[in-house]
Amino acid sequence: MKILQYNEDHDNFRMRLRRFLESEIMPYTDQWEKEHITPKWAWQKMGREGFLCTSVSEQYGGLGGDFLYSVIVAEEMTRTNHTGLASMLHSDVVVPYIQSFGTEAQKRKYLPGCVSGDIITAIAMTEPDAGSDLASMTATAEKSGDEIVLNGSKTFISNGINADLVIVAAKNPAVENPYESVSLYLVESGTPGFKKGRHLEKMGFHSQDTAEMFFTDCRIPEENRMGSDGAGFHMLMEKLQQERLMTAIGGQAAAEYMLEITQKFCRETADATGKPLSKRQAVMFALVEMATEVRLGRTFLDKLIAGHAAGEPEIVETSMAKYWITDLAKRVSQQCLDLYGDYGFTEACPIARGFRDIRVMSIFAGTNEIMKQIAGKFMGL
Amino acid sequence: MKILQYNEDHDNFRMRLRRFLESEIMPYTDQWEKEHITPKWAWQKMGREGFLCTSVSEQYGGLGGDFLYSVIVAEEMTRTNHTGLASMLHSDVVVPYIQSFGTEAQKRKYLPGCVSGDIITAIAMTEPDAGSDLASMTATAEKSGDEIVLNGSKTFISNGINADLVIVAAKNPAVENPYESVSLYLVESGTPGFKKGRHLEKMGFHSQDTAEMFFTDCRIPEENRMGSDGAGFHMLMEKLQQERLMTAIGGQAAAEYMLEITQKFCRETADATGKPLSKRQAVMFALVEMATEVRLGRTFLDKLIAGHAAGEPEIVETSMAKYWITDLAKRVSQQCLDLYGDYGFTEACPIARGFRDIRVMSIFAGTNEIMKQIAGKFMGL
Amino acid sequence: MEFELSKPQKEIQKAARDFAKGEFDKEMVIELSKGRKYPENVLKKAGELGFIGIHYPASCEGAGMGLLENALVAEQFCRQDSAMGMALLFSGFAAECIFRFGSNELAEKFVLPVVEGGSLSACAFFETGMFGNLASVSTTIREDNGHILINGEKNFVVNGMNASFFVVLGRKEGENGASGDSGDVFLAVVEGDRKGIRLTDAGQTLGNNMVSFGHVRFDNVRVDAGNLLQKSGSVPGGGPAFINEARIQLSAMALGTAQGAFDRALDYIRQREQFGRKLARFQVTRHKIAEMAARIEQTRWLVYRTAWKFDRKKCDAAEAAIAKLTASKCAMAVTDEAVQLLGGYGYMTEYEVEHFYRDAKTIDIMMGSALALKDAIADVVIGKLK
Amino acid sequence: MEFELSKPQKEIQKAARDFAKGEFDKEMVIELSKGRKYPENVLKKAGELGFIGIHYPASCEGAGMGLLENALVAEQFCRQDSAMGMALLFSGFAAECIFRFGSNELAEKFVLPVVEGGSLSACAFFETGMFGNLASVSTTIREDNGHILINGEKNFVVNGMNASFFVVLGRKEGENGASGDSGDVFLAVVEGDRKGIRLTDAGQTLGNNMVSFGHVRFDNVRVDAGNLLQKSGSVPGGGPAFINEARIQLSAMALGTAQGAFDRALDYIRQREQFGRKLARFQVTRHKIAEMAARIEQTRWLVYRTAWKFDRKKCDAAEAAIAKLTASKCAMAVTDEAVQLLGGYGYMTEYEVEHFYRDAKTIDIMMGSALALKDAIADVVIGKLK
Repeated sequence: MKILQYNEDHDNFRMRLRRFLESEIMPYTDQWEKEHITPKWAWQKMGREGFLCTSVSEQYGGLGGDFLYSVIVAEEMTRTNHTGLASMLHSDVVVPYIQSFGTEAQKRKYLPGCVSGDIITAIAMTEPDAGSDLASMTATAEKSGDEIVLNGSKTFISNGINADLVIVAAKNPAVENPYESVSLYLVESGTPGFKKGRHLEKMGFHSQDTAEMFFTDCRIPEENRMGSDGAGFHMLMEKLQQERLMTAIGGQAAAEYMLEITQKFCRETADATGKPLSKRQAVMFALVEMATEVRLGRTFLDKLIAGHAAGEPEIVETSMAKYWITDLAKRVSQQCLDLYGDYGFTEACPIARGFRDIRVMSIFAGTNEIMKQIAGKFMGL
Repeated sequence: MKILQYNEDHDNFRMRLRRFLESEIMPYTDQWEKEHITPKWAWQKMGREGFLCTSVSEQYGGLGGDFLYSVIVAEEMTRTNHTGLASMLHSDVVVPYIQSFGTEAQKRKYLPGCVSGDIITAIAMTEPDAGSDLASMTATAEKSGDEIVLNGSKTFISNGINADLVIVAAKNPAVENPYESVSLYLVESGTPGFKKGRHLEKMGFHSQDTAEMFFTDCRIPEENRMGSDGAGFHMLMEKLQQERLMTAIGGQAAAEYMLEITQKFCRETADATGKPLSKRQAVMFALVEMATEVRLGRTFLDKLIAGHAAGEPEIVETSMAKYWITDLAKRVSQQCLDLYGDYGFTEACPIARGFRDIRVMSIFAGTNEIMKQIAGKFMGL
Repeated sequence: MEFELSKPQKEIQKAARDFAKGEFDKEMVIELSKGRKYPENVLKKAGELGFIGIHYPASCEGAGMGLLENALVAEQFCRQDSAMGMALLFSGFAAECIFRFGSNELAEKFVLPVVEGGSLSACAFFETGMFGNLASVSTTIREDNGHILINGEKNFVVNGMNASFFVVLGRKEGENGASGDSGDVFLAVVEGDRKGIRLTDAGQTLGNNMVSFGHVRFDNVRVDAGNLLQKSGSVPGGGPAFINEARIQLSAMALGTAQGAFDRALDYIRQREQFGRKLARFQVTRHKIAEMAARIEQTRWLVYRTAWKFDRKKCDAAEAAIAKLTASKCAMAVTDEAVQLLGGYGYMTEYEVEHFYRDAKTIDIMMGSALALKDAIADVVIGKLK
Repeated sequence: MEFELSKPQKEIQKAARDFAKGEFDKEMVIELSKGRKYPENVLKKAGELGFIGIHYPASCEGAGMGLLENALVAEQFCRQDSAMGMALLFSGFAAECIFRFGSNELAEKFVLPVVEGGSLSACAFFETGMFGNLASVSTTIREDNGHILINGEKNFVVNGMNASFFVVLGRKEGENGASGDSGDVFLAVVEGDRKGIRLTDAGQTLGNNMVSFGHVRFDNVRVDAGNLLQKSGSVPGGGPAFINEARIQLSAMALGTAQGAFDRALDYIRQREQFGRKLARFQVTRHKIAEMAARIEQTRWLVYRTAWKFDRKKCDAAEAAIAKLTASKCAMAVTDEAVQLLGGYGYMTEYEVEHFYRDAKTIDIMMGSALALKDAIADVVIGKLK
């Protein structure tokens, strides 16, 4: 039995995307990894072909596709073994804020560019002294006439250098309760007082630009606020669900991809006696054990995806999936490298990049410890 | 979303069974555990109420229920925290051989008694020097006139003492190929030359009778053979699928049951400061981690059950489920005991029995290592 | 540095091994365990040969050696049989408190019979709800006219049903009750035959089947004031000193239990054939053996070193807890794998490893399961925070 | 038994720690790693101060100490920085083969420059398809008129691109080719500047970023017949003796890498606040620290003991493999958890632990990943079967 019902349109879309990525994107990814950034033309190409923001409705230039299109893009992007063209972040994490909470004017202004790839988006939540603890954020947004004045700094902002449009979370200092003081604002790149900081160097995600952001008396029109004043925390909480689910989907796809190529390697590589590695009992068992856990993750995830697509969000199980699957993907990256033996020393081994890239998934979108805390809380423990 | 579609009849059946077990069975289980056997009247009571062999068709006195009835009985039996009334073995492992391979005469002769609980069944495959390696079996069945003469010994036979009817696997010594030499025979208790050996003492499964069996020039009519001559190995292979799936179902139900009562214990037990154990972060995380893996197992298993019920057996995933879920249940038994602390020293702690009982599930129905070997083989490794 | 046992230590090791091989009859172990009977005859012999209390001072007729030597005996006994080894080693459990913290008179009176193998002692520390946190003890010790009065209830007391004396952890009350701080926590020796003691059998145990577990109630139990141990305060790293000693002893028992299960599994896979080949020829079986061997090797030198440090009074609560955590997890993993390697036989009583597995779990829980141990380790390693 | 480092050993430990603290500049490490540059200046200083080849004989200007002392240096260097520590310790990797199995002349000629910190050596053992099984070597060594000729290709040779000499594992051919049995396997020293050597950069590495990895082809490379090491046969337990030595060295590097990541994680959780509390106050954080500490403690005494046994020529292949297995798994677990504890910072280059994690994985793979190690352990532990 199949839990997810992909139809023919989905399948065609997937094949078209896969061919596009193979011919237009994958030839460049090694270079982007070295350059530590992905050029804007790649985003635009993705957009022109209709692979960005598939869920944006047709009136704003999107496909108006269901959630399975997002899943397909996330899965196929994983197979490019690079992270720079962070379409999942853009299409399924950041832009949905505009779709859900934006005014009609904001939607008209920004969504078509998001779909076409001319506007790359980012979301600025995390601050240097507040990781998963959003309530302790210190960036401020104060009203001054018709404008909002932003002050503060953000860090670990993915797409931080490329971003043309940033959703910034900031607090109204006049409101004490942290859960009622945060609002979200749309800030365009180039706005005076908004400076992009260092391009941060990191273990992996090399083709992806992660940066600090600084706001110093940065003035934006009040109409750039999304949703009602002080509703930011709740908006974040609502959208974090999908972000976590997308992270689980990315982790699952990565685990499947790494296992697939490692299994191929073990089948096709013979040891000195001419026997394929996969016929060694210990290698076979390692592959079976990984495959088992990968399939467990997939089944659990598919059920969650089906529920999410049907509008039945599951906080406990989404938290569980995020932590368990990203940890699984990490274990798979470690164990696959073992099977490569000496081949695993260099980046020529495709798992080497996976090993570096996957490690952050247990940390971002709320650390896996936070996931367990949330699950425990909602289980009534 | 729900993967399995239980209807109202299923739910009513489950509730009726649960009440029956609570009032008629559970008051006696501690005693049976001490006596190391379960009395035949308990089997008969189960049978009279329609809880044995739910899949046997109505013409032989059964319910003619679908596979979900078997799942329900397996799950509810687990909640009795004893193993003596091994209805799963009887109803869903042994009797199905008669249902699938028995002649009409055999069915008429035995099935009604199996359903009513007057006939308790067992299957004798394993031999002292051949555990999971069925091909190396040495018990023989030789034709002598209209009769078959059985010789050899079997061990680890569950229901071995109580059994009224035993399916015995034996080889025709004239056929060399082990895969073509095995046939299955129905042997009634009391047949001359058939002796039940020692009631084996073991770590757990105390209310369950496990025994050796000896066949010395044991003569049975040839019509007691099931299926065609030499087809035994293939019959075993076919039916082992369901046995393994049932084992996974039992393991899953046990893991869920142990976690449920441990979670209750941790919620309701306060430490010296008055704080419930479940509010300790390390306890909470341990419960969340177990709950996550238990739900992963459940989802994977439900999908397999749905496929099995729909006649889509999945050899690879059944093997995976059998090994992963029984190992999970074992880990859960170990970790739950940790949370009980000193309470876990004695059998008054319900997890103590679970800890002893669950340990054999990674071994029987094919060890978990055999499961990985099968999965690897069918994955083409 | 001399990373090796000394010659006398190796001799003790060998003597313990020989004794265990000679005296621990497999059938006897199974029979006694089934009946929940203490192996009194074996204890008597072990006492006569000096194996009981090898680390007790000469003044109590002990051998005056260290905890390391006791660990060697524990390892070899439990290697031969985990249930028998535990029973013998628990015979004087907590008697250490008396000679370490009590007067010489007290030590002679109580410890001597233990060394001779004729008397069992019991460690009555734990109470409902304590969950490893000894500071939360609620049993009280009150001075009363040259005597002391004990009130409270202890649970799951090892040897609880047949101990000749208890070492009781309690909170000493002054005239205005207890102050509640940890300086109040004391130990007292209570003779098993005193009035006001009520024993309730804790019932059939999961493992450690020759030893009784009892719930022990003390209702105004009056003992001599001299029975209060005066030096029973804290040690660096927190917790009464005996907890560290007991954890190290348990780690040695766990080590031996692991080794014993490993020995049997190795024998089995070298003999047994499946699919026409010795089990020992399958790579996955070989790797299991390799992992078990590696785990035991890691544990052995850690346990020895921790006992050695304890003997030099340099072992803190974190080190003792690390030894217990490491060794009990090793015992669980190795006995579990041994059961698996033996397959159906692993589950059968007569093949022994099944009770090694249950005994390993008992050790794993005793004197703090993993959670309590990690709390103890972190307290020392992280230390005070600003 | 004296389960403790001696005073001189503690002094070496401290000197190594002080040197590393003083010389391993964090920014320099990041810069050199980014550019894949060897830390030549630091090597020179380390050589001058006697840290390179502390276990080499005095005849090669080494300090004449044991592998244990070398392990202490490795641990402290890698603790301060895993990438720098590995680079320095690999400087003379396999030079051990020369003084252990070669002539004095050979040792003086090749090992001396290594000790002085001016020359890198390379261990050219592994070939495509070998997967840890050295017996399957296909490179040939042929005698030819007072010279020997080397033919074959070695992969992922550490220091491959900038070694002044290679220690090459090959199969010695007689007139009728090689017999194929393990007695044929020999080592030869090949100067890096010989004709017929072709180097190919293996490219950017996952970890160990200051060290080059090269594929090295030998096409009829002719060296002096004296460059053949005559005593390079097998040791008890199988495999060339250097494999054991290298595995123990790697286990010490792994231990230091784990300790270094642990130090940083402990600092971080003691400083950093989340949800209004220090991270160090959360029980789960505390337990992670406890587990890391326990793991390191287990590993440390096993590594020391194994090195100590090696120095007494009593270490077999299983023990060396157990040390490597234990220590590299410890390093993986601890560095992984350190990354997690630091959260987003753990992923950032400037917070260092990210490269400890990558370096740990490199150690984990090097000289046999877990599968090869378990094969080696099982071979000894299970032994011959009937």
